[in-house]
Amino acid sequence: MDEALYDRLIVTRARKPLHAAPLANPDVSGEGKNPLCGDRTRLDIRLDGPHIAQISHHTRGCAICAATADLMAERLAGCSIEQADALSHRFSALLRDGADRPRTQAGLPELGALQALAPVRAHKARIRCAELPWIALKEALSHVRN
Amino acid sequence: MDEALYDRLIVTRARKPLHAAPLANPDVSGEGKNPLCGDRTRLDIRLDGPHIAQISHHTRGCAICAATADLMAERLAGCSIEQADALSHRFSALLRDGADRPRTQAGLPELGALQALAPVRAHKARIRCAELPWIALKEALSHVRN
Amino acid sequence: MTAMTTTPPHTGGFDLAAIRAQFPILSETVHGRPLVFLDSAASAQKPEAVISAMAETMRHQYANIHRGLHWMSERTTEAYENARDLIAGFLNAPSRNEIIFTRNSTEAINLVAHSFGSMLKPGQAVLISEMEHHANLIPWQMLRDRAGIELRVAPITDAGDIDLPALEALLADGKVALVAITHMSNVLGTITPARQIADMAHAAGALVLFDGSQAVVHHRTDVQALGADFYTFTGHKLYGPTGIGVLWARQALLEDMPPFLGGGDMISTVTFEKATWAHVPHKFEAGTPAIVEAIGLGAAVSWVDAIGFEAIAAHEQALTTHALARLAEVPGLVVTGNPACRGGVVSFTMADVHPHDIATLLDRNGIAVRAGHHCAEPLMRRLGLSATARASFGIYTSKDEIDTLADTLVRIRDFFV
Amino acid sequence: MTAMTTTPPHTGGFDLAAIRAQFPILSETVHGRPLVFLDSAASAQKPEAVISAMAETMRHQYANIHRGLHWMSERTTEAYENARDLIAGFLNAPSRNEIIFTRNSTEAINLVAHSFGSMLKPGQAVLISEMEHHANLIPWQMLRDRAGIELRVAPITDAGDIDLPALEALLADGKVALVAITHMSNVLGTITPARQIADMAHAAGALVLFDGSQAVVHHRTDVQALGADFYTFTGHKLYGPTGIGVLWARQALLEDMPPFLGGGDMISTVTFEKATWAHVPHKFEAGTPAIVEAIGLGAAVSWVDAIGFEAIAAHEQALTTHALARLAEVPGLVVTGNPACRGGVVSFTMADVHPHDIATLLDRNGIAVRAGHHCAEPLMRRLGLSATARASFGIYTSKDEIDTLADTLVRIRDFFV
Ligand SMILES: Cc1ncc(COP(=O)(O)O)c(C=O)c1O
Ligand SMILES: Cc1ncc(COP(=O)(O)O)c(C=O)c1O
Repeated sequence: MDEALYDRLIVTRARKPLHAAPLANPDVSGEGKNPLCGDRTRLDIRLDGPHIAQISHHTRGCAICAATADLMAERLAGCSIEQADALSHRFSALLRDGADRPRTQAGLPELGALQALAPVRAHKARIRCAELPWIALKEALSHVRN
Repeated sequence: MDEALYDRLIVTRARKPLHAAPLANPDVSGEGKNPLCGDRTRLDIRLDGPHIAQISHHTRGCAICAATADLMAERLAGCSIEQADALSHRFSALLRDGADRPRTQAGLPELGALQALAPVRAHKARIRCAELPWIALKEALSHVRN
Repeated sequence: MTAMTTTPPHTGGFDLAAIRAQFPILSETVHGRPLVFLDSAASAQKPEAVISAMAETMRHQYANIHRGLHWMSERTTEAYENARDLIAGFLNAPSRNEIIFTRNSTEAINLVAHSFGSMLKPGQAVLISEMEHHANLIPWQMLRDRAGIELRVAPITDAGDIDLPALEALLADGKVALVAITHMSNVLGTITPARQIADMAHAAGALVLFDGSQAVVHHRTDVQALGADFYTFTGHKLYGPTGIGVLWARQALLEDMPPFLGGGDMISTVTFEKATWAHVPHKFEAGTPAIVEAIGLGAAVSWVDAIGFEAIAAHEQALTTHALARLAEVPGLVVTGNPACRGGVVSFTMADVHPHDIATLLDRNGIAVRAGHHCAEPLMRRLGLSATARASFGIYTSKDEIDTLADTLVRIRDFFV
Repeated sequence: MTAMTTTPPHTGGFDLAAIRAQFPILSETVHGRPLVFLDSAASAQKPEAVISAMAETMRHQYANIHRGLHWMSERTTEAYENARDLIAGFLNAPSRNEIIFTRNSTEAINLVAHSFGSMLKPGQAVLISEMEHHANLIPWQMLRDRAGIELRVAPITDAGDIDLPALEALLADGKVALVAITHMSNVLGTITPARQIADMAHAAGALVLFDGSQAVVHHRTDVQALGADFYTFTGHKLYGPTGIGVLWARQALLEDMPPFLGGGDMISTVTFEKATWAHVPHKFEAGTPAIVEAIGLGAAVSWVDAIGFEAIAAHEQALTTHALARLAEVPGLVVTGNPACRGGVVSFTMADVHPHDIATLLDRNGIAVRAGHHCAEPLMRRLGLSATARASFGIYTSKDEIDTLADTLVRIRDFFV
């Protein structure tokens, strides 16, 4: 089909997520909902000091949303909260500003496999699908600070 | 100027009406108002049995309205109430249907000088100006019947 | 798209190629593919007759209406009021005075909810159904909260029809003042038995409003034969402009109802203390109306009437039958609902592919469908779904386009599974 | 009209002939004479840029907005939301979220009267002026009758200006919650001292709404510099389409206000029991908006901005000065009002000729003016008049046209006296 938008990785991770196993006793959790389509992602995080030790998601949504959640969980495991924030900004820049604006990337950590979502940029209405897990993340991390 | 619409007769009668002298002790009266422009005509009628003996109008309005009121008063003096009704229909036909539709004219009395208003037909928004005195007439005659 | 323009006419007198040629947008390409526009239920495309009626009005004969004594104003007033006549004819309304121009169906329903609604009292109820568009739900919720009336909801069957015995039961206590029901569901395609509903409502002392937004597009509408008291539709779904809709209501009702919006053109006389209202329809048309859009809507109904609803309904029925057959062949695809009578709207889900992904992947192939809750969240909940994909058909839709849809859905499914 | 197209530009950079050439309707004839359109205050003519922005949208890139995941819908959404950006820029609004699309100015004011008005309580007051258009009077009368608030009316001076000391006195008891005043009178041409009025209102704890229907056409509008809380205007007077208007309001106010119309696109989540609202501006835009008209209005403000308000204001000021001088020479003619600051609108009466006769006879000569109460009956009563004739000027009006008007008025007068 359309390799440009639906990378094989996206389809695979949406169908068979690797980081969706329930996490017992999470330290913090967060949820993202898109009332327009009913999609939702729930994130559970176990912390190790200022680091994300373990992270799992439960997503009911489209392939873009589900794959993002899974790749995000993968990328964030072991990151510091600061790094997670930075990745969130970088991912947002990938979708909103165009990936290659050097100004938005300087000093930010690598997105890695999350780069597969870059083509979503061309589909404005789908950007929020890829952002939903990050909204859940933001909510979860807000609990850490308080 | 525009002879087609503003016959010299219309302008003259609007400026110097011949039937606008106040009538003492009228038997019936009627009023027509156009809220859109504030124009109004008041009619006073003295009856002689089923006939209109004397009729006068007080008009604050445009030339079309004022001249119609004056020419109407002139034409109606001496008419029976039935004839007045018939003239009203005929005048309405002149403005609304086109003057020369024989069907609307059969058996109706002659309009006489009121024919000068025929060109108003082409100016839809002005038709109500020429109708205002007839609305006052209708109200006045409704009092006769009750 | 050349393949399509050589498709032979479906029915006697219905020349699809000639009709398609009147829609400039149908020659566009999307992502390098010919546009296959299967989203007419959201908003239809416009024929050149409508586009140029609007453009030519603005180019050659335009001024504000009603209050002008000059030629341009008188001619524009005539054109605007002529549109009212055309729409009265289109709905078989007893009087032209019963046609109120609004922005869309939504505003038409809100007008009724505000104006007629202001005459309702606590203890009275409005009855809607489970399959309403938000446009025929939220205004009644807002009225409920404003006026303390009750809002009742008639259930639907699993097939997607109004549950008529249940509806009748909800009417039984005589408290329902108004039944407000869609004449065709924008999700299920269900064409509701309007006459039967009207008879039930009237027998219970209620008035009835039909939301005709979807229905007027697909078959001839006769508000008298339907026994309607209120009927609403929206121009942009009827091949007409945006920014224009219609409320029809029986004249006696309109005369009893207070005005909704205040302003110029809807008054008779005004002082600072008090205003008196103009006659209907003007009482309900405050301010400068959507003049050019009303003229465009007049052109749209003339254009539709010239093709004729017999031909349109036959064409769309054939398309829908074909679509249901072809979609049944797509592995994992489930059509939403199976109503007794269906217009040219088919919603569906696919086991392993989210509706959003379906819509995006179809779009990559030039095919436009909707995905989401279709402004009918409570219906989605009733169906146990959070979203569907929806293909909808119009006068210009071809069998080839439906084949393209079905073939592409098979490929999408293969890609995902 | 050939004479006119050779008129040299008035001011540096303002090429009148080039501007007129962009309005197809200005080449029309009426009763065999070239059209002289002096009725722009009722509704302006449309430049080709606006007409073709609308037609080309419908021909090449159209679908319903916001809810679509397909290309046509995404592009149309962008175009619609881009129009919001353009209008935010046009008004110098702090945020694009503060721009609400309505049908016209009338609906914008009604929206405020319903939504903001629902938060007022008996004991509070709304203050308008004696020179308001019915659009900024009736909605407040209706609110008064609905909510039991008080409606106060600030007087005008004999010259036709707002009586500021009287206005201040009416604010003194602190009961006024909202001052709703026109930014430019459609009858007298008065441009009101909006900033001063805003300061007075705020000092007395009141908010302020300006009806900018006439004002936005003639000079640059900066809602922040004006100190406005609400500002409304209407597309069709700004060389834009019918069916589209704008409410601007400060975001914090919009967020506090309940929605006005209910339906699709203005909700966040919906159950049968309850709906929650979308963020502004969407909370106030229920149903399918006037999509093509918003795009057309965007084209209109871009077009106006490209010419520039400096040039427009200079041109119109010159025209108005010229008109006042030429009309002063017509025997028996009296210009209505003599305000301190006047936009391109001149009302007048003639001793022996009724305004309706003036308008009809001008029309026979191809000249379009308005006659009547101009939807300002209480103002007419204040002026002791029942009607006036009104000539109004736009970007495309020429001095020659004003000369034609004055010359024809002299002939009309001769004919009547
Ligand atoms: C000062 C003023 N306010 C409000 C309006 C109403 O505008 P609209 O009819 O477009 O709503 C007008 C024009 O008619 C006007 O001149
Ligand atoms: C059944 C139904 N009712 C109402 C509406 C609302 O129409 P509009 O958005 O034009 O007001 C729609 C379309 O969106 C619809 O499908």
